[in-house]
Amino acid sequence: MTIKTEQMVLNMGPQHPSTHGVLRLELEIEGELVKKVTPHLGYLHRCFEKHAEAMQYNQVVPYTDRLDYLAAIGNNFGYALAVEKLLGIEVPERVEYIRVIMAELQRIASHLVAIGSNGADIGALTPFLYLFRDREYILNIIEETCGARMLYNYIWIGGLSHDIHPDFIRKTKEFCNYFKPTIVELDNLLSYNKIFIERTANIGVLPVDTAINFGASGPTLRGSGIKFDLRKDDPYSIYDRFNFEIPTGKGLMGTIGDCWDRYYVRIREMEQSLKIIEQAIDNIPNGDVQSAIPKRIKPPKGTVYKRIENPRGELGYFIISDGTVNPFRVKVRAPSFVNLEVLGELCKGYLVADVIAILGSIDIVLGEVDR
Amino acid sequence: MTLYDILFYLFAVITIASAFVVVTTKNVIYSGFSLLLTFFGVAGIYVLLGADFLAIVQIMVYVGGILILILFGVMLTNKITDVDIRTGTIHLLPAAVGVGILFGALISVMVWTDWKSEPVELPVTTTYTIGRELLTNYVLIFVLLGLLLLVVLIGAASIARRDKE
Amino acid sequence: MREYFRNTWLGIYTVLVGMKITFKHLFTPAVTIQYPEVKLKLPERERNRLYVNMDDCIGCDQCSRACPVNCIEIETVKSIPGEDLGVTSNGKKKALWVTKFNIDFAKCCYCQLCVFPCPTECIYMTDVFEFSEYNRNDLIYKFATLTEEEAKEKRINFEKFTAEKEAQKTAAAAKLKEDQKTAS
Amino acid sequence: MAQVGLTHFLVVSSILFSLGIYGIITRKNAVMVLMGIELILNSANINFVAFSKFGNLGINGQIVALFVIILAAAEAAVALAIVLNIYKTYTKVNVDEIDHLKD
Amino acid sequence: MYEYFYELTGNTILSTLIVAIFPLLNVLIVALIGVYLERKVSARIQDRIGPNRTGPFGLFQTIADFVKMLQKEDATAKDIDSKLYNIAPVLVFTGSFAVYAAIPFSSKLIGSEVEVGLFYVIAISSLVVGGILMAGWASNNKYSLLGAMRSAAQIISYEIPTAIIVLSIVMITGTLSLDKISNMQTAYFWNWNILGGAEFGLTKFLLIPFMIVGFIIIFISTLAEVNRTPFDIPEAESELVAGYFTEYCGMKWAMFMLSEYGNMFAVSAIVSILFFGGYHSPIGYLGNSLGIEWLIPFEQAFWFLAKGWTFILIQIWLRWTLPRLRVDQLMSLCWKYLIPYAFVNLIVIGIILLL
Amino acid sequence: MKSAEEIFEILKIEFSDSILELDKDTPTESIISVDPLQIHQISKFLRENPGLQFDSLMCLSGVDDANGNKIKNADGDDVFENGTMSVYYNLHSIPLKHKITLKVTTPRTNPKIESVESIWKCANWHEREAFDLLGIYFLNHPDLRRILMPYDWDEFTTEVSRYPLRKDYKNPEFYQGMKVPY
Repeated sequence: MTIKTEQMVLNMGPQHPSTHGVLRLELEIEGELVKKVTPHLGYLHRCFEKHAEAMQYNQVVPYTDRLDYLAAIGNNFGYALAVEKLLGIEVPERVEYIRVIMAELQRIASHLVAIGSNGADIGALTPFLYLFRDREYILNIIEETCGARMLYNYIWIGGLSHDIHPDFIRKTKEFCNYFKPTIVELDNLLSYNKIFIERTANIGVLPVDTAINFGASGPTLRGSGIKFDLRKDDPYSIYDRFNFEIPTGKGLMGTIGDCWDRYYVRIREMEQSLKIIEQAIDNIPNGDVQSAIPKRIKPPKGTVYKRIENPRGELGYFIISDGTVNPFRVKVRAPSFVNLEVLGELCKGYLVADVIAILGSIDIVLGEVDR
Repeated sequence: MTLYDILFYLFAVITIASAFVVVTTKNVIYSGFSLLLTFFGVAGIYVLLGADFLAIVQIMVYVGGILILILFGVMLTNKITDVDIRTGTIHLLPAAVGVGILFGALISVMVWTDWKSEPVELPVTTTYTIGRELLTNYVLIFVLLGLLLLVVLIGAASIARRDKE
Repeated sequence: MREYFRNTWLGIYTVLVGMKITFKHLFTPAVTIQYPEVKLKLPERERNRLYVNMDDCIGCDQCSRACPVNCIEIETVKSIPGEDLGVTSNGKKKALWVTKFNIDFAKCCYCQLCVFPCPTECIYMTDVFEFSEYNRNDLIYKFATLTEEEAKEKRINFEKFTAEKEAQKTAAAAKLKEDQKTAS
Repeated sequence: MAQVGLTHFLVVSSILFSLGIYGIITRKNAVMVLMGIELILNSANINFVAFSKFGNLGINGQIVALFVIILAAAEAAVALAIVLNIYKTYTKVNVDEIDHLKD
Repeated sequence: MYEYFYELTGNTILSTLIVAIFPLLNVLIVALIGVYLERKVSARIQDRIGPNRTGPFGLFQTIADFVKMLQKEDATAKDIDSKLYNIAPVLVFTGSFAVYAAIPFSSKLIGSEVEVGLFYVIAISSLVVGGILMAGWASNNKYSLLGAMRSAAQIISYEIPTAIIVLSIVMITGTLSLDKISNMQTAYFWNWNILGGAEFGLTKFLLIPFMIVGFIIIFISTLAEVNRTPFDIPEAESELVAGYFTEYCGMKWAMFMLSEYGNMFAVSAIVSILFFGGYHSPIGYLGNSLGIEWLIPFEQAFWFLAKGWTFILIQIWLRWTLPRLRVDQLMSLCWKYLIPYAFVNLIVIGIILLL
Repeated sequence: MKSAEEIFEILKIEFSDSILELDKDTPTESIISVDPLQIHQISKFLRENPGLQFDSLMCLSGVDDANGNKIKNADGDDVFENGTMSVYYNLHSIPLKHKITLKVTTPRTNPKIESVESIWKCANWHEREAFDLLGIYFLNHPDLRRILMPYDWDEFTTEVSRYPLRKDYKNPEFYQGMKVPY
């Protein structure tokens, strides 16, 4: 359309139902056509990095929970790995196995929220609630082991806060069996729904080279069709022992790298996580989970950058130690923070409604963006 | 004073008062929405004149079509983010005088002419009669109007879409 | 053209599939519970409100130091000889009067870091999770068993004791000096 | 106030007509001029329908009114398209300021 | 109905008002029960329980909400255009309520048995557009404005497929009167228009598939006209917060909701009149077989309400199943799919009728 | 796949005077220190050289080194004098799977570093964050605004409480009439 209308600025957020938190998007629109998107952050800034400098190494762990509060175990995991690398300690086998299982459970839980809220943004509220029902299942399992539902403080430097609950293995297996038909149902209800496909396919196409240049990671990058997963490409913990696939966007319903691909990668990733859990759950060796926890954490001088594959992408901890009990500098390379930067690039030339779909498919957590 | 009379005066007042607002208010949006009331009042008058089909066509075409078109026109050609849309007026006084004279002349013609003012018996089923007439006596005009509407549709779309070079 | 009819068909078909699924769910039992009446059984490791068993607390301040948000506030007064503070359940002898043991639950982040260092296992997390208050100050829980007066008394006692001890010390020192003087 | 008859309708129609003329003359905004034209068309329609009830016109009056409504719709569509085009070209819609044919 | 009250009161105005109260009551009841059903059905679909605290099974929840709404402070934003802002909800409600004037609830309970009832219903519902535009404009909120513009475009576009399908029904029945259309489908359900109408023969069987297509099209387009999911783009919660009524609260907001539920019932009623025999029973009347004359209008009202509520339930069911379309897809659905199908349908029905 | 030493050698040959040193002492990873005003050129080389192909900037972290000597300024606040600020670039190559850490150091007063935004787009927000929290100016950055802190933070604060991640940061008393340490 070439009818010239006035450009107007639409402030989406900080109070808006579907900006996934207190994000403010400044949309410059012409009619319904988006010309420019400027995200404004910082409404949830809680000074994590400043706080961390005043904490001892082990006291930082509860703070990392609050970054990506939908995948708190991943945050603990990354931080613990980084400090362990600084300290140069090895953790027992049992700890590694439990960490991996927990992280994969958490990945499923986090993807459930991501998929559900992506659907809810587009208007399908029912799948959202079904997915939350399934997420409760996971949260119950984790709660039984570590006592909290969201902010676990579970993975400690050199170990775990608790050993797994006696029922853990049985319940996790039950969950795996329960969850597989749910994915099929979700596919039928939402993924292959014509309206949903119309809303997401060919929308917000992110080419591979742009994605890499913008530093996108996780499902956002894999949706563009590149097989890059830190669990395979830069293996940490014991991920190299498991056999799993890296799902990528194939452009089944439209162009490679569109919203539907990003969405679908998450669903397929949940299946792969189930596969990892099934491989790991029977092989947990016996042992003590707290034996390797150092009494006093005082790493030598040095810097470390450790990254793991969090549900939202590459979560990196850059830690500088000056040889004291407090970290000198902790910088979090938050996947949502980096992925959100792509938004401005993706939304150009789409409609206001597409901005919501694209934002939902990028899947940000404001706790992590603002830190 | 029968119900018929009451309804007539009601609709007449609605029509004239809102038409007055249409031409006098400075706010374009107000006149747009007053126009809605005017059309509605005119539709009421049609009903009183026994033209129920026409009244509904009036509502459908004017309220549902033309008015929305005009409102869209207003919104597309003004700064839509202001609540007040002001519009200027020109030569108010000469216009008022001229229109006053015209109005006087019209009224005198209307009132003093000896019209044949016996109500005729219109058919109760106006829809049926109009339909019959349209497809018998007026069939050429009917078809031509259909063509005209098609031409207008295409023409309006092409005019509005013309790119500014 | 084929695409057109395919779209139409897919549109209708997928909608019907979705409707079938939601229709099935219309008759599945609800998964939610009626919260205040029905409550979930919480696992035994549940991490909610902290509780301090003051009988066992020896006032060592380790929990306060472990806390990442500084929500535990402890003040202690040393006991004077002759006072019997009792023993903890694992047989440790107490040596400090805990005059103040406040936990501010508005600050607490329920991380459980304070529980692990406790030598007598007297601070632990309970499964009480409903403790909302109208006033923020009501969220400061005071666990110390001593009353204000008792605490004051203990403090005065201790000061008196230290003063006495000081006096004794100075007296002894003076005496020693005297003795040395006389000896030399 | 006698029994409502033909004259009443004619008076309403002529008031509406005069208001429409007034609107066309005094308004600057092209859209407002269009509104004045719509008022005039409506007043004409009232006349047609009134004569169809009271005069010799019969159902033909209503049919003519119907044609007028259709023409009004066509006219409004074209007029608004032109107004939009003018707005695109001049970024203003005041009729007295649009005074050159080609820019 | 009107005659009955006219005899009772001897006053035209009073009896008109009394007759007008029934649809008003119906709108209120539809809104109350509709909101309750919406909550309950959505809860059941989502494996929840839904409201169950106020009264048995939470039945009084919507009444409690209504009372709350009445008490609410009428908070308004500072820079609104207060005149239009206050008129808009009334206009929207008027538009959706005026539809009820022509809807026959039973053979005796019709507000006004007009000759052009069907046409009237389509025309008067466009009054809502004016109200919506007014609300969106007067709120001085960009979300409201966008919602209003979307809504106006949507309602006007979807009137076309509706009108075309209505036209095909008019071709079969030969009348615009809703009462007459209902009466043509009397007696048993095989006389319904969706099953080819009252006559027997080849025409009836040829018509059935096209009537089903027509029913689907008119159901979709009326769904869009009343802004229900998947066509709730004007009030798309995740994009435009609440669309044109973002800035409204309290009773004015309730007016919009009333009109939404009133509209839902109205379009359900239209669909059931056009295709499902209106107020006529599908299986014959108890009053006829028992010989109790006065029972029949009540039975008719029952069947009419039952049909209306069935369609409302289907609307609710659809709402909680589907995501919503985007605004341009909505338009392309209308112009590229519904209108061509409706046209072809119309032409084929015309040919069948000529045979 | 190249080790840090090999990359250092390649860089040393290409940019002899802007590559400062290779720090191998840290227990975890080797760090190449480079000139802050040449970082753009070096980055471009790192990204475009077919043998290196560092196509992804994993992380960019500004650090206040807190060296230098502590003095009291006019208001009686502790500040550092003659210290330095550093920025660490963690690079990664997706096709070749090697990693490298670059480090640039710049004086504490008026710190200036070349922006690498035109090479890796994701540096945009990282650099804004470093500017926001540490006050490091990135030359040629297209949009150097605050990102996490309020845009009007400067108007309400003094020198010492402008950049919160500096080690000598002190909370301001008030921000827009609100008491800051509540």
